[in-house]
Amino acid sequence: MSLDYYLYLSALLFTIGAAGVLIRRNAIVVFMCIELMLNASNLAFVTFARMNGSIDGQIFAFFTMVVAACEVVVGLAIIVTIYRSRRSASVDDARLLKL
Amino acid sequence: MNVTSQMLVFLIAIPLFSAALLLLGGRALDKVGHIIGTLASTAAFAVGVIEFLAMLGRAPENRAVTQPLFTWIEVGNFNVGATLLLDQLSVCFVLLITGVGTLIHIYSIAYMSHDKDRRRFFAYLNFFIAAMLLLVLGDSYLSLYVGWEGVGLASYLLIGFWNQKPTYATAAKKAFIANRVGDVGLSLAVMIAFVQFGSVSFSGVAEGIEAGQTSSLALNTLGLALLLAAVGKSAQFPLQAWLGDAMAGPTPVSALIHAATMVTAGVYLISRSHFVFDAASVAQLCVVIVGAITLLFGAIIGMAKDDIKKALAASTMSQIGYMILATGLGPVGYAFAMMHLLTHGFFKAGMFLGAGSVMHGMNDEVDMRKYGGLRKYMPITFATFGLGYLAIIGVPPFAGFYSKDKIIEIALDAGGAKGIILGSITLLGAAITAFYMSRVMLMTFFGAKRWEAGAHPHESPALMTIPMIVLAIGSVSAGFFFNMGDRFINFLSPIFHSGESGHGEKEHLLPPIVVSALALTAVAIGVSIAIAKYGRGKAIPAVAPSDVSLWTKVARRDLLQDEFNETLFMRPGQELTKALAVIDEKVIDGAVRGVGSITLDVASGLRKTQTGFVRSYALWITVGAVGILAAIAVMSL
Amino acid sequence: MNWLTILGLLPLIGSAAVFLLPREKEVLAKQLALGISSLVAVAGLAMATSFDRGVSGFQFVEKYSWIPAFGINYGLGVDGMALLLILLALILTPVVILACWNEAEGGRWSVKTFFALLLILETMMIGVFAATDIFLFYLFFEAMLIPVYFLIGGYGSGERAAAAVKFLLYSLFGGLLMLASIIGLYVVSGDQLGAATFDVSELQKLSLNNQTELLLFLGFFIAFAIKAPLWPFHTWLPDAAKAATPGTSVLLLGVLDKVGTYGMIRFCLSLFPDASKQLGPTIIVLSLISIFYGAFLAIWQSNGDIKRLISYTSISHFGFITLGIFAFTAQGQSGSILYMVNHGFSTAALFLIAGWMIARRNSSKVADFGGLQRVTPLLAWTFFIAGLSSLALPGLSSFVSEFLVLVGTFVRYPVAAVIGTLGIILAALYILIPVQRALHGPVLPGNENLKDLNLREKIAIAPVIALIIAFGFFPQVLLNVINPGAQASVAALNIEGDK
Amino acid sequence: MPAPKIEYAVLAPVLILLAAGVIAVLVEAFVSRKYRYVIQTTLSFSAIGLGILSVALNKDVSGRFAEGSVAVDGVSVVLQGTILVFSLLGLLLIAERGFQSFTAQASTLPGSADEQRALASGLQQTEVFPLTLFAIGGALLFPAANDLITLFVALEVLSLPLYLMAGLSQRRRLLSQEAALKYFLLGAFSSAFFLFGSAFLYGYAGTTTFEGIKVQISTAPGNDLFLLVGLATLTVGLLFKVSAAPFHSWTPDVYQGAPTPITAFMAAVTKVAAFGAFLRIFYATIGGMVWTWRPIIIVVSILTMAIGTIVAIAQKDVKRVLAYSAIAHSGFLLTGIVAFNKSGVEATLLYLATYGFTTLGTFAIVTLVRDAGGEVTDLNRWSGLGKRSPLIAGIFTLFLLALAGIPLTSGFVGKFAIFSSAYESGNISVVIAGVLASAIAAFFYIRIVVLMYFNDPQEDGTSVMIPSPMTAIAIGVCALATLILGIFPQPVINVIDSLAIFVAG
Repeated sequence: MSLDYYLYLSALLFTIGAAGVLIRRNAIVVFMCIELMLNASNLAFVTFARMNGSIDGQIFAFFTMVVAACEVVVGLAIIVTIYRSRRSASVDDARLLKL
Repeated sequence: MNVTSQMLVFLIAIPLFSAALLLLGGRALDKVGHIIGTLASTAAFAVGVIEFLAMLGRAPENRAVTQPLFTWIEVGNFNVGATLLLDQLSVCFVLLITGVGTLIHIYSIAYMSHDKDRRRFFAYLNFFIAAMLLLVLGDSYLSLYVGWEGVGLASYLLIGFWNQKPTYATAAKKAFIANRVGDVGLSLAVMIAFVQFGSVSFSGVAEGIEAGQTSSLALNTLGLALLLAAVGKSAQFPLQAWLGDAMAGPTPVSALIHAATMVTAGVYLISRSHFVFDAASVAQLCVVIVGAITLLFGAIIGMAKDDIKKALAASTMSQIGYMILATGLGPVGYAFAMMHLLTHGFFKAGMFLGAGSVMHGMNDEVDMRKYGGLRKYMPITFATFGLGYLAIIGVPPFAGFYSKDKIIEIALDAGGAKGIILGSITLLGAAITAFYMSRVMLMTFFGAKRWEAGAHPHESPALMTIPMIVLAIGSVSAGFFFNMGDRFINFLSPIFHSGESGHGEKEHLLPPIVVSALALTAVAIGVSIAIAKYGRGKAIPAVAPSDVSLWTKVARRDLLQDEFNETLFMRPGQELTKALAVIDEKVIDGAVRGVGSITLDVASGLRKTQTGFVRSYALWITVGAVGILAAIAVMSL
Repeated sequence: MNWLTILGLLPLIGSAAVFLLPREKEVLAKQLALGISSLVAVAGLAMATSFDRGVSGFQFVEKYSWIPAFGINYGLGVDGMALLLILLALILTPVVILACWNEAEGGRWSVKTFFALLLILETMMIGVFAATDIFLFYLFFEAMLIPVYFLIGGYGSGERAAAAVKFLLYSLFGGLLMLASIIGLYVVSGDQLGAATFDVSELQKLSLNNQTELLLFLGFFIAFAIKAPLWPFHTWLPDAAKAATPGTSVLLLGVLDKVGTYGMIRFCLSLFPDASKQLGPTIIVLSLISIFYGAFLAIWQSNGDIKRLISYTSISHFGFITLGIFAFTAQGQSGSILYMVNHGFSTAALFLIAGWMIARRNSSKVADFGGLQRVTPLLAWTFFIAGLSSLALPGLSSFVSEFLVLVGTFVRYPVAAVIGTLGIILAALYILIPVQRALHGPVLPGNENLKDLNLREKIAIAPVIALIIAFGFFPQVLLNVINPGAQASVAALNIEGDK
Repeated sequence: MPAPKIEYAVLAPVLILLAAGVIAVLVEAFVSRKYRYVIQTTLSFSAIGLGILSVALNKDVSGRFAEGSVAVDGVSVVLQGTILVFSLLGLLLIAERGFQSFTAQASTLPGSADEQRALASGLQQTEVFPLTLFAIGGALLFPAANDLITLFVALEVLSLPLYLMAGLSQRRRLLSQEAALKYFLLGAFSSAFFLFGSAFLYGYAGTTTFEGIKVQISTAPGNDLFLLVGLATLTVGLLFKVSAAPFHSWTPDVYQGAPTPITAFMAAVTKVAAFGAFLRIFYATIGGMVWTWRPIIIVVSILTMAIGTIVAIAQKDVKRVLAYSAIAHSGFLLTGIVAFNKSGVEATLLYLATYGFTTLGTFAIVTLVRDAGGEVTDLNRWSGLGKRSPLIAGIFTLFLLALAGIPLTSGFVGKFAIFSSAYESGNISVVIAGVLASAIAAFFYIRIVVLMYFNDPQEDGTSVMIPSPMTAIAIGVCALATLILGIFPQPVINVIDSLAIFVAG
């Protein structure tokens, strides 16, 4: 089981996440898909750390988790305000700004 | 050898200054305008006479006199000085222009007395005199060109003098445009001269030709260009359509410009460039052909015209055809052309003034069918017109006989088939001239009165008859005076070196006496036909009969010259203009506006991609990402 | 003593002064503007007297470094051609101010702004002809558009805003193409001459490979072909001339369009000799098309609008100028430069008089005028003389230049010269037809009581008519100034077979 | 393992700003509402003042600090200086008291009773200041980052506050919240790409430091799959931040929705920071791969210029027009990246400086044109502004001419520099596209000038506010800068030339 399979998995996770962002309508689910893409990169980082034998990758993974956490804070705050003013968290309702 | 004199510039300056004075003077000069104009013309005539006498005083070889004024244009080695040249050829013209001009000025005082714009008329006449003098006194083709177009402008102003009538304004415009077509030829000639000989002055070009610097092709093109110019100005075939309509101008104008001076400018140009035509045989042949065609063309139209002025105009066209024909017959022809030009100047101007006084009497009626039996009511006009008539048809003692006869003679001597054809054309022309001139005489002065109601012809005042009388005397004596001992030929020989070829010993197709006899028989035939048709109480219908031969109908419409010009140039021109206007609007401007509207459409199209859906933006980002991935993959292969 | 900067600054200060006047003091503003522009004209003539005629290089040269990083310096200098064009501008501006005394009424802004804009335009005109630094030239080339844009858009008539925008965008597009070429020059001069420079005389030393030279030449040439409207790029001119006040059209056609042809000589010929020679024949064809195209459309306009007619005649005249430039002969070059000056006066006269006719009859359709010769003889006469100078009647100034251009072209391209000479027949048509429609014929109803020229108008038009006639007989006065420069620029092209 | 050596003096600017941010949060929490505004403003202005001072001190520093994670060299000094100056001007707009740009209480429901109560109380929540300070801190760190980790962290520190600030507008809160949502989702989405890219770059180079990657590229130029994927996805993240063509869709909506001072801040500061990072990554790190990424950047640049200029013609809203003009200017800036030579770096820095001042100025003026219901951004209602208040209209025309690149304005100097650097590098296609784009751009800029000067004002209550001192200073400084940089750019060019060298070549 060479380490490349982990990379294929990470790439797969990334594309699933991206597809989720495009397809799903609910803001929370879209946001979760973005988190999935971030974790895919985490997996890639850890695999590369193992391949290169250096721990930089793992350090980077920590940072991504911290950043992901901050993003959750900010993201959910925005989604909640949208939900409270519109009573729906659907991404498609937000189309006042167009053309 | 060149003798300089300070007087030449006054020839031009006096009339020019007086024209400016009269024009700028405004209403204040109305009462005295005509006198200033006439004085200016007489002063110019006086200067001309003084110069002429001074010239006679000098030995033949240094008779030419020049007066350099200032360098006009000087760029690189294109150097044109504004210098004036008076030699034997130009002195004839100067005297003709100022002499006949002064007479016509006097005539106009009376003729235009009722017109409130008389001052402006005299201003234009003086401007014309000045321009014509500049034309004949210029020492280079370019200064000739200035006079050339100046004269064109003067004729435009004078033909369109009463331009409140639209037809007269169109006639003026038509004349100017036709002259402009000719001027194209002249400017091309100047360019060819500059390129071939590096100079545009007559002497420079002459030396260049003698030195043989150029190819015959260049010389022939130069000759043809000069011919085109002459044709434009002297209303020769094919640019003759404007002369008929030019009669819209007052009669003194027709007398001065369209009989004596301007229309002969073409003959002057060809004679002045004799060194070109002598060396360019093809061009010379064309000159002869043009002369012959116009000769017949004018004569035929003359027969069909009922308007007295249009008839005289057609006859002028035909007589100038004679002169052009003569200039095309080699060195000897120039002198005879010149002589015919001078004599024609006398009798044609006289006849036009006669026609003017007839119209004056018949309150401006021009249709000869409304005249008849006027000889008793206008004796002096009848006498002077009659003498002119006798001169033009070439009755021996009168001027026309000497000059036209010589032209017929040298036409016959042109040698071989060419001589016979030309000779017969000139003889046929003489016959037709005799016919239509007699027709004019008979319809106007003889036969039953066909006046309109309220017409009571009376003799013209003295101011009009005196010039007519002087001109009549001229048309009687001029021929004899010029011909005595070939005085005129010898006077001009240094210019045209016609002396060496010795007009005497050349072998003749027919001895001179036989030629004169032939000419007289032709004239007799013409006169008798005219008398048969119009004389002895024949009833001349007041309205032109319509059941006439096709030939007469066509001749009445000026041999369809206007229709020809319109269908060939005017109408296609107008269509092209309309088409170009549409193209400019639709295609070019449309293209510019099109670019604008396309960008706007693309803009609103692209604007719609901004749907407002977050997911579509995300889609754009993914598409972009995939695009870049693919690009990098491709780039790195 | 840097004449040019002072000459340039005077109108600018003047325009500021005029602008600061209170809004309702209109007459004072006009008088002030007239005073300043006449003062500048006198100063210009004084400068001209101390111009040395024999030398072909730049005189009154000033050079101060401005942005050394880009090698840009504030370089001014005039040779014969530039001096005459500046003098043309200096003479025309007071004439325009005097002639358009009450033309600024219908504008969106106050009258004083109109005259302030005119004075700013005068500074730009001086600047654009005096600049020897290409960047400075480009600066004035673009900045010149703004006052004209506001003059047309604010004070014109008809759909003036659209015409103003079309004019601005067309010239701006041309300017940007030129910017691309300037950048190219800047970079190439950086490589070849060590320090990147914009000085015209320095840049002449560049040796460019054929392909880049062609590209750079096209950038400059198209910009100038738009400015001096050559055939395909001309559609903005009739609209702008129709919409603008006659005074603005005089400056637009009389001086601003000359920047195009001036640029062709100053920059296209001197910086890109090989490309000019290579494209010479094509440009000759374009000029001939311009001559005939402009003439035919002018004839067509004789049953349309008189201002559009005059602008089409100018397109035809510009065809002659470019024909002269790209014939590469001494006569052609001097002829085209002289033509620029003469055309300035003849178009100025035509436009001013047309403006007065329109002001009197307040309609600009040629058909509405009729029989003016009877009603207003002086107006009719000045229009007639201006028309004659436009159809190049010998004895008037335009004939000398047109003839020199044709002779110059004949030396190198005889066929083109013959075709060009045919143009003078059309010239006669497009002047005499409107003259007949407007001046001759019976007096149309509505024209009976038109007033003739008043004193102000006479004073305005008299110098222009006088100059037209004077330069007809004594063109050598101008040619002495033009010849050294023209001959030098043709010699620089070192083409064989030059007369 | 010795303790990591942190050179505090060199990192002072970033640290000052972030510390000020923290203090601002504390102030926000503890100080009573009445004094909060005064303290926050003084705190922020003094923080930026100190920041500028410390950057000036770093003038001749050039090296890698904080264990190689931050590179402070001439380029970063210039960038940080420009960022701080623009943040100062942006803050002037944000701190504007004359008219309320920000909602009293962000958490209240739009149109609800307690929203009215919060507004009535007149007391303004001032959490916008800490957010701004954090954003500035992130912006300062982003171009100076020398390590993938610091780069990612700086990106997030810069972007997250902006997502929130976009939602704080007082008028039309729904639009503002929608803008925040869009900006957040798309921002997070693109930073995911960015992260994925840096992961693969790390995988290829074995180290996250830029010089490590540079050495790896120069030694093993093999077209390694990891390198290619990493490069591609990293560029996507960066291009999004710079609002380049295919990734630009967020810009118009966010610029329109966000409160105008924040839009001004975003347009100027984030663009400078993003292009700073662009320069460092593309010039100093993956320079070796220039033959791979240059054609892509050329295509993107031409696409951006085209979309930016063409779509702007069809816009009806002032802020959207200026958003598309910002996109177009990103296109022009990308030509600086394409140039890939020393004059390219200088030209980009110069263009950023000139462009920043003009954009800030334009948005500042947009805040002034208001009616009873807040800002008027519909173009048709701007007609006749020239008559209503000639001074403001005059300055706005000056800014528009600068954006269009008319000579004698700073825009022209920037454009001239960047186009000549692109020409020098032989990429003439980009220059031609740039020239054509500016021709089209000229059209819609002049359309606004025509609207202001050649139409009559409609009587619909639109009026131009008399700006309070703060906005007046901001507009004045921007206008002056636009003119001076246009007429006498020489001193600024000298400064940039001397500093425009990356650390270790």
